[in-house]
Amino acid sequence: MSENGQSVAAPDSAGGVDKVIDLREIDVYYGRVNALSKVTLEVRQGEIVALIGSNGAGKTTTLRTISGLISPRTGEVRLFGKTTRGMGAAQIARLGVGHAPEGRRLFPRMTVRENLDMGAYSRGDRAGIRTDLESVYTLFPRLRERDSQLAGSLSGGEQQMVAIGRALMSSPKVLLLDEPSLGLAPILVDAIFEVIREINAKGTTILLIEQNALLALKTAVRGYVLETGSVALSGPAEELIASPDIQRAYLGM
Amino acid sequence: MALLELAHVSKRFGGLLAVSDVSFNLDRGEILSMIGPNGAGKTTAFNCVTGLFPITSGSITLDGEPISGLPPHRITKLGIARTFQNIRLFAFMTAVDNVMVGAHWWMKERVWDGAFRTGRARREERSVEQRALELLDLLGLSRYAGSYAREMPYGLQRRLEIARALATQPRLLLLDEPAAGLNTQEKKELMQLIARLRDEGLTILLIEHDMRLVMEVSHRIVVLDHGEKIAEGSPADVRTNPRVIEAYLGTGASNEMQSA
Amino acid sequence: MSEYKGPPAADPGALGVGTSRGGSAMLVAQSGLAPRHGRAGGILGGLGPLVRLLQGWISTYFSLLLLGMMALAIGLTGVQHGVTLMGEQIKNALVLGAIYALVAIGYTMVYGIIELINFAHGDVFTASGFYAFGFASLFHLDSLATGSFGGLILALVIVFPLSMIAAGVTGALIEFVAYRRLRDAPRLAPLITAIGVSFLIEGIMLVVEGPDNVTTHMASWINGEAFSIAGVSVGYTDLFVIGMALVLMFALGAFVRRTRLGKAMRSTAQDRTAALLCGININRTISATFFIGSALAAAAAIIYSINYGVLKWNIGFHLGIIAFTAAVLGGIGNIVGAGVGGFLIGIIYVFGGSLFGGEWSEALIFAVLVLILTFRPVGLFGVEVTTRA
Amino acid sequence: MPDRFRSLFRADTGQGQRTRGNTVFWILSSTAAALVLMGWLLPWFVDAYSAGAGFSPQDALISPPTGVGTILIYVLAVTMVILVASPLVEPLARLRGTTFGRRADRIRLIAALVGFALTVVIWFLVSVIQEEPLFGSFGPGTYTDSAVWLTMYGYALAALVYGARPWVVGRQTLAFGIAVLPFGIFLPLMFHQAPDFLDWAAGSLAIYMLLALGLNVVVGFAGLLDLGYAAFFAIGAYACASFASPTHNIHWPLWILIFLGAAIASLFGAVLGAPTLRLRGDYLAIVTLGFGEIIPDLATNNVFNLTGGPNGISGIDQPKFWFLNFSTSPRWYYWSLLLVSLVVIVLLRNIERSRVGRAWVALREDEVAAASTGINTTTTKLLAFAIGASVSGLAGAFYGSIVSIVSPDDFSFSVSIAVLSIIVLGGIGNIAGVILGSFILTFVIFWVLPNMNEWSTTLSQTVHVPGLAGIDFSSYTYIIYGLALILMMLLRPGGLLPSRARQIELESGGESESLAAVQGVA
Repeated sequence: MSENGQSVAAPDSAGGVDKVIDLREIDVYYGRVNALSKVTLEVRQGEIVALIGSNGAGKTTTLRTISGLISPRTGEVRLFGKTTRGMGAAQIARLGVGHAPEGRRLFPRMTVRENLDMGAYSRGDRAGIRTDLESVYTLFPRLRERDSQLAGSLSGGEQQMVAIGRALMSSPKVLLLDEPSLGLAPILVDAIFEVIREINAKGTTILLIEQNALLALKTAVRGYVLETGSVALSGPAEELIASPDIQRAYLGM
Repeated sequence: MALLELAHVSKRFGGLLAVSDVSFNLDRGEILSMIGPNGAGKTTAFNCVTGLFPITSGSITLDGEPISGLPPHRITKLGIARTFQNIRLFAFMTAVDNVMVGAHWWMKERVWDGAFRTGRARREERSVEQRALELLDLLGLSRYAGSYAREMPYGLQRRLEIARALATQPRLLLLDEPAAGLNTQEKKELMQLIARLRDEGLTILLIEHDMRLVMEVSHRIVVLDHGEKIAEGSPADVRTNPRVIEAYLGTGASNEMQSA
Repeated sequence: MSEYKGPPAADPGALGVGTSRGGSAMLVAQSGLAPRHGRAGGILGGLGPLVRLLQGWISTYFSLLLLGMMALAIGLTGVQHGVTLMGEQIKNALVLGAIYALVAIGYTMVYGIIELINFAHGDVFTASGFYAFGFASLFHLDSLATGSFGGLILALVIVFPLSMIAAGVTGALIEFVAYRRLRDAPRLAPLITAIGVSFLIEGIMLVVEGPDNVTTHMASWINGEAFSIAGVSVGYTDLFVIGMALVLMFALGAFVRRTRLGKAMRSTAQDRTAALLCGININRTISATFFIGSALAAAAAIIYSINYGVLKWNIGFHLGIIAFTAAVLGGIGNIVGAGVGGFLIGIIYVFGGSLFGGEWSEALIFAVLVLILTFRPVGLFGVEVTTRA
Repeated sequence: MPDRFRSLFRADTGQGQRTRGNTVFWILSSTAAALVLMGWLLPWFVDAYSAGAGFSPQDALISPPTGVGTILIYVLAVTMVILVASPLVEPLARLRGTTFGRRADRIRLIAALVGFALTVVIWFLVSVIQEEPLFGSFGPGTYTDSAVWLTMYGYALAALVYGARPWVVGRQTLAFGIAVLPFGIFLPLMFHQAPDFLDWAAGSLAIYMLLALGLNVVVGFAGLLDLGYAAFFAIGAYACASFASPTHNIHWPLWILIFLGAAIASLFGAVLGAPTLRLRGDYLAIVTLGFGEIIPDLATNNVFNLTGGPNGISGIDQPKFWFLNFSTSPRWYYWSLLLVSLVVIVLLRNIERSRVGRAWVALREDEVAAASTGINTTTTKLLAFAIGASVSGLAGAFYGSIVSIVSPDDFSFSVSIAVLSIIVLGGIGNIAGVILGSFILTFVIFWVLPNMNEWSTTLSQTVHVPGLAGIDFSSYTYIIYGLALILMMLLRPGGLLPSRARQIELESGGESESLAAVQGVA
């Protein structure tokens, strides 16, 4: 079960510390099904990176691998220059990875406020938590109104806000967003992406999965295109938008 | 008269109105596609039609008979078969057995026939198995007939699910994102398959994200957003409908679309 | 069982079998395309809406129906046997209910967090009764407790925490050894393991403590009559038992609502993945849940010993099932609900017994369980939280 | 190293033909060894029962009489050592990383054939020709014939297993059946000198095997956990007791009662199942558990004066047809149970492979998909429940007749768990596994444990350790059930003889939600 033989133990200096996320040739299996094969991907400090691809291409799996919900069979996940091998998802979360997962996954029988509090679960600084709560409320004023409502009873858009807000409450250095626009009205989608840019402007690195490829690439600096579990294309966002392949496959018909 | 008719169908989950007052008809021999962003309520609508979810209000009729409130297996018996978005095969049954389960409801074999292996049971088993193998053959799956569904490649699993649905002898086939995760070649084959099914007389209701496939095979398209129907019409109408472009195809995407 | 007899030509011969070589094979069975008439249902098809209406009605008013029946039972007892006996029975019901309540909380917590019926919980109850008995005889607490009021308090202060910790460790150990590895297995596997653990603990107790009743002497710890109403004598034991149960129940409820660990438990119960992403160590949280649940079972066991004075290797099993019924009645996962459920089940058990005869109490409890699960699986106080599948 | 350990206990190691699917091979090979060993040691044990059996092969080895026979016995001893040692040596060799070639199989085959031939020859010489000088001084009948049967069967089994190893590994179930069936048929002859062993075989092994076969339909095929299975057993037994005893003055023959018991039990199965089968799996478990508790309760409370209260019903008829007098020897019960079991096995196996069997698997794997494919989930589950219950009712009718007195205590929760342990141990969903499981577990629980009391008392007198006397080993029953359930689920969830699909299924985890959960009903 050891793959140390072909380890990729490159010294940290090679990538530099500004590589926030660094996936090196990861292979992920669900049972016998190969979900990701040899995916290599990096996100640098301060970037917004978009991950696009059709349903089932492995985008969500990639995020789940980064946040430790699944462990890769081979290859290595490095976060902030350190390997995450042997770490659990909870530990990785405490490293400073905020993950707003697919399907939002709120705690439905807890209030909005409690959900946000859970995001700050592993933090000790009360003052910091309070400021962050304030800033989440500033980002999403609607949540302040719904403060004591059960999360399960919110509308889709509000739930998405809670999900992002909860991820922000851990004051993450990097934020993983899995389809933030899912099921949202167009106006809300624009608003959410506005917020995403705002969060990024404050210094949080963002890795984003988005169905609406054009919107995603317009928001992002760089992009990766996944196809059936491996990276088919990658590069600066403008180049990807301009690429005829992408246009045909993802930006319309 | 339409084959399937949804009239003011709504489905509520707690505080969430997943499908809201949706009405549309599906005529015999037609391919109707449902499109819309993820979470727009398309799959929920499917689940309502196939009896997995009881609907909150409205009515669903097949051939003029109300089917809302019937359990899923009865709806299958009335002639609606489906596939699932996240493939739901019987993972540890062989491909052939998976298809044979599709024949379950119309097989005449009773428990005692099976227990005593009566001639009737054996004959029927054999002919159903033949039919299953034939279906596998027609769908290009015969190589995998004896392997567990779970061991098959992803794309073929999708096809096996269609084979299973066809074994139930449906009049109406509901396909939930059949092209998801398929490569270009497989998508092309899927398109041919859908066309062939239509030619053989099957009515099809399709949920799909791949616009090229949708535009090519559908007679009509229904667009859902936030559980509501925001547009309905021919592919040409829908692709130029500004509401659809705004809600689904992306605000900036209209240029590319017109050029396509 | 009448079934729709298939499409008109579902005959094997008409399937196009055998023609496949000729190239005219069809994907779509043409016979299936013909119109299918008649509701596919059988004789009961027409009754469907009526049954559903009735079922919906019963589900909605289930709580009222149940409470009404209980009131009726209490009233009938009063009419039949006089008010004194009725009062006596109410007292008994509350005492019994207090024990069920504490045990039910353990079930509900574990089920709430990992969706497992921890069959071993009832046996942890018995085992912790024996722990308490062991500690009491080890430190010679009997003479202490019966000596003076101060001695009693001291004895309680020693025996409660020690047994609760020992039981808690037992519970957490069970989870670690038997359940943790099966957390993602199909549900059948941990359920079978839970039965196994239950039998293992019972077997060990049978070998160690023997097949007969064991006198714990604790019945002599607290004595005397506190007051009497309408001829019903209420002892200090009764007050102690009920009071203790209420205090522990509400203390735990507050703990789970307010503290960090409590929140971790609730969030782990609601969505394990999301809890992980929030940085919660779910293994530790689940261990803590088992610890607390088992500790409460220990409290219940001490209370039981004080009230009844005897233990037996297999009492926990039946008591456990009844307590589980209480947990289901209160809405699984709901701590205060389980407590209230415990008291209600106590009433049903005692008054059912006094109406139909004691030998029927248990059958009655199971009947109630089946009724709840059939008509109101979310329990009396549960709210239907359906999420999108 | 751990991996190597694991490969010993796993059926499917994926290392090619030689190591694949060896479970049945190992079981049969060690059974053969055990039988040969038992044949040799039996005279020591039988001594207690049949006075005068003064000679055994060991005696010939320890204090050799004069004659050619002694040489034969020595040769026989060598073959025995080879057969007994091989199931131990081969895994040890595998632990060290070396594998045995075909040659080892051939040596063992030759040993087995020689042993078989010699056993026949010696038996022939001793009992038929009575050539005493050959063997020194012992006479016919002293070479106890139970021992001969066991030894011969052991050698024959070994010959089959080693001679046809690839075939045994390739067609496990068939091989298992061919090996076990003669044992089942000849068992009363092999152990005729140990009548209580025959009691065990009829009253425990056969009954529990039937019960386990029935429960396997519910738990193994349909994937429903039924914890109140003993209730149907009780119903069958009480049906038999009521219709064949002086209590109600009805005396129907057993042949009718077994069908009656099955019918009544399946009726109860359907009645219980109808309201509860829509429940989720774990709720179903606890409801059936409740049902299993209520039925003995009803019997204790003497409902409608039918059940005789806590004392139960006694004086149940034991059938008698001309020369078949069931009350004289349990062997007639044994053989009729064997016949019934065979019929049940064949029928269940057919059902498993028929339309309904497929539907059960489909339900087990994905209830939602099954319902959407046209399977009526409720009636299909109900069918499993009813069929399982009917087998149990049948076993109950036999049980009542065998023990001739039924009381509520016979049907406690531990009976349900015993049956569950059997299928978990043997292999959930696999009929061959269930048979194996019932053999192992009933042997330990109903034969070894009760005898242990006596053995340890005897031992305490011999070695003068009073602590060993009077230990009630039967109180360890619960511990054994518990450990069997826990260890199997943790280490080998498919059981000793896993059904292939079921094993991967239980090990790989991941489960789809039930239909009721999706529909928001439960």
